[in-house]
Amino acid sequence: MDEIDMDNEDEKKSSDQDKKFLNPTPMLDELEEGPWPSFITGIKELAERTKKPMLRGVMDQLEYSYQTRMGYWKGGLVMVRGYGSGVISRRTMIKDKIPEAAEFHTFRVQPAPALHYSTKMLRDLCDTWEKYGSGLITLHGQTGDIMLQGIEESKIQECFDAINQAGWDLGGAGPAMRTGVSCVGPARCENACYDTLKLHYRVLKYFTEDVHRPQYLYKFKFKFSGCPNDCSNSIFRSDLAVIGLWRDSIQMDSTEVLDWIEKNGTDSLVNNVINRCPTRAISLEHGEMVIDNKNCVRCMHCLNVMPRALSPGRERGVTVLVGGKNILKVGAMGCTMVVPFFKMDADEDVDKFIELCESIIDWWNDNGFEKERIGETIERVGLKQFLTGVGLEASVDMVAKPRSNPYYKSKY
Amino acid sequence: MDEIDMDNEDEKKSSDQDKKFLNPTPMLDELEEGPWPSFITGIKELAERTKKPMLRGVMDQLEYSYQTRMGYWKGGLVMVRGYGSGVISRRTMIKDKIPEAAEFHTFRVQPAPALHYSTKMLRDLCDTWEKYGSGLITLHGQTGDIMLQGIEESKIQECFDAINQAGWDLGGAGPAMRTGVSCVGPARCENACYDTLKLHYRVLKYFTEDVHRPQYLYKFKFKFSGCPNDCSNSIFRSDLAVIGLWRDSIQMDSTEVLDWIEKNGTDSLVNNVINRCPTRAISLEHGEMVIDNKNCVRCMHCLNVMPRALSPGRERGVTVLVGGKNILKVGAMGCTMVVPFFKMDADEDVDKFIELCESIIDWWNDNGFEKERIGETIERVGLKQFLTGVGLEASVDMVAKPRSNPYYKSKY
Amino acid sequence: MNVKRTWKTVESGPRDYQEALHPVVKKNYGKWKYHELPKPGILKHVAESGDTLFTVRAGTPRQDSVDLIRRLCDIADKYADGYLRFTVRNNVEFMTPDEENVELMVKELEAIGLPVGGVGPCVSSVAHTQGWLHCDIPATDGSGVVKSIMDSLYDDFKNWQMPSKVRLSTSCCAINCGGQADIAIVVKHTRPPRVNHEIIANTCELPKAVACCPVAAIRPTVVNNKQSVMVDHKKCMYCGACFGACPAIEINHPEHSKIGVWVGGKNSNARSKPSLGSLVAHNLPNNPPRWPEVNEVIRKILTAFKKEGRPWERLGEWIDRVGWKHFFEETDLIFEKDMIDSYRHARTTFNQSAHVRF
Amino acid sequence: MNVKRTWKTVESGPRDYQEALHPVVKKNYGKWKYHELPKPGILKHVAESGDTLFTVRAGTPRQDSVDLIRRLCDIADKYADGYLRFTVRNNVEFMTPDEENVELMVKELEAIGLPVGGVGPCVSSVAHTQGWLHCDIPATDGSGVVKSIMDSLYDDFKNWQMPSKVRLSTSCCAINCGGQADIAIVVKHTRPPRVNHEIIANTCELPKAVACCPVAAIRPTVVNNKQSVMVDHKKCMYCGACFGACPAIEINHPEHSKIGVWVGGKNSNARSKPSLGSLVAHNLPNNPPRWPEVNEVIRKILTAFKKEGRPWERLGEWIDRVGWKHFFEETDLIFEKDMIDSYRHARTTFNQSAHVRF
Ligand code: SRM
Ligand code: SRM
Ligand code: SRM
Ligand code: SRM
Ligand code: SF4
Ligand code: SF4
Ligand code: SF4
Ligand code: SF4
Ligand code: SF4
Ligand code: SF4
Ligand code: SF4
Ligand code: SF4
Repeated sequence: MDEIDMDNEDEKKSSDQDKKFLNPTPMLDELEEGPWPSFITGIKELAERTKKPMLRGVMDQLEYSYQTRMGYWKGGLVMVRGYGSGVISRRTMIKDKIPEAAEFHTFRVQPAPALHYSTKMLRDLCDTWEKYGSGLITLHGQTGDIMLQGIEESKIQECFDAINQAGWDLGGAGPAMRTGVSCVGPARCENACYDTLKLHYRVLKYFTEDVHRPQYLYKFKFKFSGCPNDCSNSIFRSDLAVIGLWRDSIQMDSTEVLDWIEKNGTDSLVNNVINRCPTRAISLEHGEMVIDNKNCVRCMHCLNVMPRALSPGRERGVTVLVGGKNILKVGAMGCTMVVPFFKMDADEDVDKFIELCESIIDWWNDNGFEKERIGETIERVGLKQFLTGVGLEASVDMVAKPRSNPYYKSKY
Repeated sequence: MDEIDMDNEDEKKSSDQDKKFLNPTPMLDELEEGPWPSFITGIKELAERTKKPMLRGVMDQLEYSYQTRMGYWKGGLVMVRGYGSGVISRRTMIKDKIPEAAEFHTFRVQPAPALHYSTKMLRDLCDTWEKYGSGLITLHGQTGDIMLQGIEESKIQECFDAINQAGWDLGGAGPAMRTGVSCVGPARCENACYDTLKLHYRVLKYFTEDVHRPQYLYKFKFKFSGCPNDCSNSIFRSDLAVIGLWRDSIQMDSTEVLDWIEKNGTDSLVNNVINRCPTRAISLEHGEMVIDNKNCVRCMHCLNVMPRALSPGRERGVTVLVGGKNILKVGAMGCTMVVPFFKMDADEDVDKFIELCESIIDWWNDNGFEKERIGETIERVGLKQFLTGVGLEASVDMVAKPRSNPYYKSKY
Repeated sequence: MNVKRTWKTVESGPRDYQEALHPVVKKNYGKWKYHELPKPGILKHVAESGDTLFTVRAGTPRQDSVDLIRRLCDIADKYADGYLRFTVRNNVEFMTPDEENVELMVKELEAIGLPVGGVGPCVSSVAHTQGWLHCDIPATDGSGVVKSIMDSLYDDFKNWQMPSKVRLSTSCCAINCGGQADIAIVVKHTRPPRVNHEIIANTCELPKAVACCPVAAIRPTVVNNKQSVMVDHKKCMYCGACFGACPAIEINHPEHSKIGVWVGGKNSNARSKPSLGSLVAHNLPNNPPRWPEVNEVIRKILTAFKKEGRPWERLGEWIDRVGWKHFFEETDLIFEKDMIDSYRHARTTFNQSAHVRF
Repeated sequence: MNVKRTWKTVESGPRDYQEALHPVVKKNYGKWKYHELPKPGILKHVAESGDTLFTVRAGTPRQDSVDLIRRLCDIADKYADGYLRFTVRNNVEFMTPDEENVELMVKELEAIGLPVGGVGPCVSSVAHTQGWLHCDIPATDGSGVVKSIMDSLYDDFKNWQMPSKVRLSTSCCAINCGGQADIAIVVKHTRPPRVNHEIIANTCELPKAVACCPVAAIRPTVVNNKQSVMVDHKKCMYCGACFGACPAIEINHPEHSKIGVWVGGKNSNARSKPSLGSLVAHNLPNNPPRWPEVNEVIRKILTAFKKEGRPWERLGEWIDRVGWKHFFEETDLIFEKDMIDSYRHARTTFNQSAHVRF
């Protein structure tokens, strides 16, 4: 290849470029290589098809970010009528450089629990969004929202009215109740110990007012998992984790156990099941598998390995944990168990649960500081004080071990 | 039994009493019942034989404490010439009630490492102590001192001169280097990985000045254990714990292993040895016991169960841990490993070790607050800062896991 | 806003799920018996009724265009009775009772560039954050890092080559919206924030800026006769909490905002309790567009895990078994002083025992 | 002090041990091969040289009279070549290479009232503190509590009835000079301290009293026109740190200084790492001369451990295996809210998981 050829190449490229709606984005283009689906390819395709200047602006700014290794969005306040949150406002800091990136606001929209869709729902949403917004959608945000990314302030109310009319509502932002997350649960999973979708739906519906109008000390997140596998990542990522479990014995289908052993061998039973039980609650007796259910901590492991042979017991419900969050300021915190078992069969159980949640949130708003997550409040004020405040029984289930220091005020 | 008889009984008792040197101590007398050797019986016998008024005073006050459930000693300052500590001063708060308890000072005396005695040494000590003091001796205090309990201030110097002449010296008290504790180690234990007695002796001798003249921020304690069984309780009870261990492989005598299995059965090998290894470093291969020494954490368990078959490796030394203490103020703290392995064979190794100890103590005195144990200083200032300050290498052995938060100042 | 409003807002909260459920799901709701994993990317669920439901799972870019979503709908209409769902890890799932639809869907998905996989003992999609594309405080790009990593782990997504599930997350600032994961890739600042005294004098309530710092490193001060704040460099530990809270404070830096890698985070309760990840590599350059240094670290970690992990053993559980010393040796990563915890409950992470491996 | 001094102090530090070692010990120093436990109270050590050394261990009151010590010396002279030693748990040990001396010593020891035992899987003597007999801050008596407990556990000292070693400690104030143990019996105050304003005005440096409190509950104040301090009852958590540090402050109380029981402390590194004890009973009356309520709690704990513990399993390891819930059920003790940690690293003791036994 000689120099002249190269020049030709360049010319060819730039003349190709001329036909393109988008400006060159050499760094971003490198993200089009490789087998994993490329978000850059997606945005480029969308931009070239729709010719929306906002998308060109966003690509220009993103390229500039890649080149300078800095971000250029700033936040602000954009709202739909009557709401105090749900729209994340983004305006460029470098409007003089990239005027097309002037506005890039985002709707956080609450999907159906466990992220189920009919194609009709989704297609309608796409159409509306393409009409008013950029056509770019995040499925889904880490807090479980559909994020409709990129709209101008002037179109926000109209767009919202349209999606709201189609059955959608906004999710949380700011010091408010946030959108919930639930695992697929009873919809498709044999491990579900309660109806995660229904509870998610009922609870978040109940707190809708607090989702839309931030009036808490800080954010508050629910996550719902049907069993301790915790597919919704509730322990470190929600303020209130609802995890399904059972109180009686693991259900065992002896024929299936023998089948399993026949297929996988006794060695595998010992190495992959018995030896992995955290409390050594399983033993091998005369070639058979015996579970000491009093000693089982409902970790799910043996059920996971032998899903045909073992299932959760019949007396099902949830355990309630409070106070998880990630790293900011104090370091990550795991939710702490505060109700070992809560029945969740009837509608009244759900009502009672919602009552409990209300008193937990009230206690927090009464006892917490501004910008303090409930886990931080409990750490500062004390778990005992929390339990007393909310009216919960203390139990040894709530601790890994009783205290090792005598530094407490006794009541007697 | 009629009333007249009872009167006679009472009279008899009180006439017995008349012959006694001691006043009645009805509550303490209850501690003479039961099979365990009674300290009350001992003190009474001693008092009746020696007729020392101080002992009568002490018994009277102790009885009074039992009745009122309060203590009545107060501290103060009593010293021998040239020393700043080593004598614990006790005077009664209720001199008007019990004048004979006026003084009850105590010598803390450093015994030989690992608490070995010849009868000659002990008899001489008893004789001197009976001459000047109460005749009551605590063998031993929790920090390892002989405590000669009960002497008047006026006799202290003379008594000290006498025991000092016989080869004894005082132990620590106050913000000073304290008396050390060492396990029986090489004197009688096959697990000893270094000479606990010698190291104890050399180190405490080196720091004698600091034992006698309190000049630290607070107390500082050494404890020496020959192996991780830690018979000197070093982890929670010393500021600097020296624990013997080995770096190579456990020595295994195959014949003895087979013997053991023959005697105890394979079940016992599996249940009591293999299954108890904390890191599962032992396996059963073709009926034989195999240790994965890279995975062994030197916990001692398998050696404890099979002392004839297993012994520590040949490349022996110590691990050094810093910062243990019990509960006061901050809650109990365990020593933290700061030197995973330190050779301790030659005399020069001991010299180097003493140098290290000096720089640790210097760092503490430079960086700590008044009345702050070194463990508290490290917790406040940071383990990394401690290591840097003392010039020690960081290693992952020093933590249970690397940090889970990003909140540190990086050096780059 | 002067648009004429024709619709009165209905504050309905979450979208109703009834209309979103596949009919076989609806019929067997809460009555599932067991599942099998017939092959990578495919789940088979069997109900008490005897009904069988196949699920095909595929990776997505998460930042989707309506075009892509419409293509997904096309596939769902064709093979999955008009329903689809997404997982908490941005994967899309199609369910069908008809086994023959499975392979057809796999083909069509691959045809539109979406890999089928993420089920069982493999690497699933990366929990994912906004980055330069949308957030107001990012030091790097979420989607770009993810794309770069998943290009390398493409085969590990599509096949069963791992001892067990491997979950990754990336976060474009130290806040870590991506969460705990087997391997978490998170921005790590290495310099204190800078204060723009102009902005602060004009816009900010000073007490807020002062209150946001967890170690009280921010103090009121006066600059050019105007109220402002200063950062005490001795105290500041580069957490960035002030940055999100106060518009006049900037901590991001093209050079000094680095990337750290954390391993052993676990959310499930299976076997061991949930656990936080631990820092094992830091000071990695923030190197767009392909972040090769980060990729290299992840490769090292997963190569070692693949080699040594046992079935059902999560990454952190493997390390618990073999020890951190072995982990660092095997991955060729270096344990540094800074990896010793120094924050609030640091002492509880120290080795308060004589247990040690040589 | 007007005694004429004839001796110049020799600051020799620890007593030299060479002259204190038994000749067989000296000969085989550092060359021991293994040990056996022939029967309760007796150890047999075998050296590489083939030499054998028998040890007889016996309990003592710790607060010994010279009379008792001389009797021990008599026995040592008769049967142990004139040497003896003590253990870290106040037991006395006699060593002899002659097996026939063993039974003779056992007899003589029992004759002077000292039980032979404390070796192997049994209860050893109690780590022991000063109490009313000598300390200036005790709320109870160390020796008295120990005597009462060991009367009950006499058979458990002399025989092998426990799954493994059981180590006890008592402490006569919350400072806990007795240390961590399988079962620790420690004073627990339940009221804030009282200030004697007279004393403080006369004797005390105020800053010291103020500085000693870990939760800043002590504040300077003025009483009767004199400088003094006051205790903020809201903040005070009854630790007693001020009591030892300031002569005008008194926390002990005949009624309100109670006794707590802590289980699962472990100092050795065998199997599990060393661990701190956990509170399982509190508010027990301080009830001299026999402390029956404390004794009863210990009986309950040891009965359960005897029944369920496995060989080599320490008390805390047993609880780890069966769970705290089971421990409380089996011992009939009651878990109370106050047993949830609320101090510095409390959060790290919470159950941050869904693991639970029913
Ligand atoms: C005598 C002894 C108890 C016994 O009967 O055996 C004892 C007795 C006292 N201890 Fe102790 N401690 C004794 C071993 C311990 C131990 C155990 C050990 O050393 O292994 C500890 C726990 C380990 C540790 O060092 O933390 C211990 C932790 C304390 C503390 C708390 C220190 C802390 O930082 O947590 C204090 C309070 C203080 O220092 O102000 C204390 C204070 C005291 C004082 C000086 C109380 C006082 O302020 O007057 C006691 C004097 C009692 C007396 O009348 O003799 N004593 N003290 C032990 C020393 C005897 C000896 O020299 O051999
Ligand atoms: C679809 C999904 C739930 C949802 O509502 O979206 C789901 C579905 C299932 N999970 Fe999950 N899990 C899902 C996210 C999670 C998460 C959260 C996450 O990935 O962010 C976790 C916690 C991960 C962690 O610990 O950090 C999770 C921890 C588990 C476990 C426990 C694994 C372990 O050993 O620690 C199991 C048990 C198993 O693998 O058999 C499990 C098992 C299952 C089963 C087998 C349940 C069932 O019987 O149907 C499902 C298929 C497993 C598979 O994909 O291999 N699921 N599962 C999520 C799919 C995510 C994805 O696209 O990759
Ligand atoms: C969009 C999203 C990341 C994503 O791409 O998925 C996100 C984005 C932001 N998060 Fe987050 N967080 C998102 C899920 C999370 C999660 C994960 C979760 O919810 O499971 C966490 C960790 C869990 C937790 O709650 O602690 C999380 C912990 C934070 C924090 C730290 C809170 C703390 O107490 O530690 C902040 C800082 C704050 O609140 O000031 C934060 C703040 C932010 C802000 C609002 C930054 C800011 O101050 O402007 C980001 C807006 C970005 C944008 O441009 O949209 N975000 N954030 C996620 C929300 C989407 C949704 O609604 O579905
Ligand atoms: C004599 C003494 C050392 C000394 O210098 O005085 C000693 C001597 C021996 N210890 Fe120890 N230990 C002695 C106090 C300790 C202590 C400290 C204490 O009791 O306060 C501990 C730590 C206890 C704790 O964890 O709280 C201790 C933890 C051990 C262990 C580990 C036990 C475990 O499984 O956790 C062993 C191993 C064993 O039992 O075989 C051990 C083993 C031994 C052996 C077998 C070592 C040997 O081969 O000679 C000795 C006889 C054991 C026995 O008594 O059953 N020694 N041993 C101490 C006797 C105390 C007593 O009179 O009861
Ligand atoms: S959390 Fe449990 S019930 Fe929910 S999807 Fe996961 S395994 Fe199924
Ligand atoms: S669910 Fe977990 S704890 Fe229970 S028996 Fe199975 S493996 Fe053991
Ligand atoms: S600590 Fe080890 S070396 Fe020392 S006596 Fe105990 S078992 Fe023997
Ligand atoms: S010493 Fe402990 S860790 Fe090492 S092999 Fe033996 S039991 Fe396992
Ligand atoms: S991790 Fe940080 S930069 Fe990324 S989305 Fe969350 S808040 Fe924004
Ligand atoms: S980066 Fe964190 S520590 Fe530093 S000033 Fe800001 S808030 Fe404070
Ligand atoms: S525990 Fe308290 S009362 Fe008892 S000796 Fe130690 S300091 Fe004195
Ligand atoms: S008892 Fe403890 S908390 Fe209360 S005032 Fe005294 S030092 Fe402070």
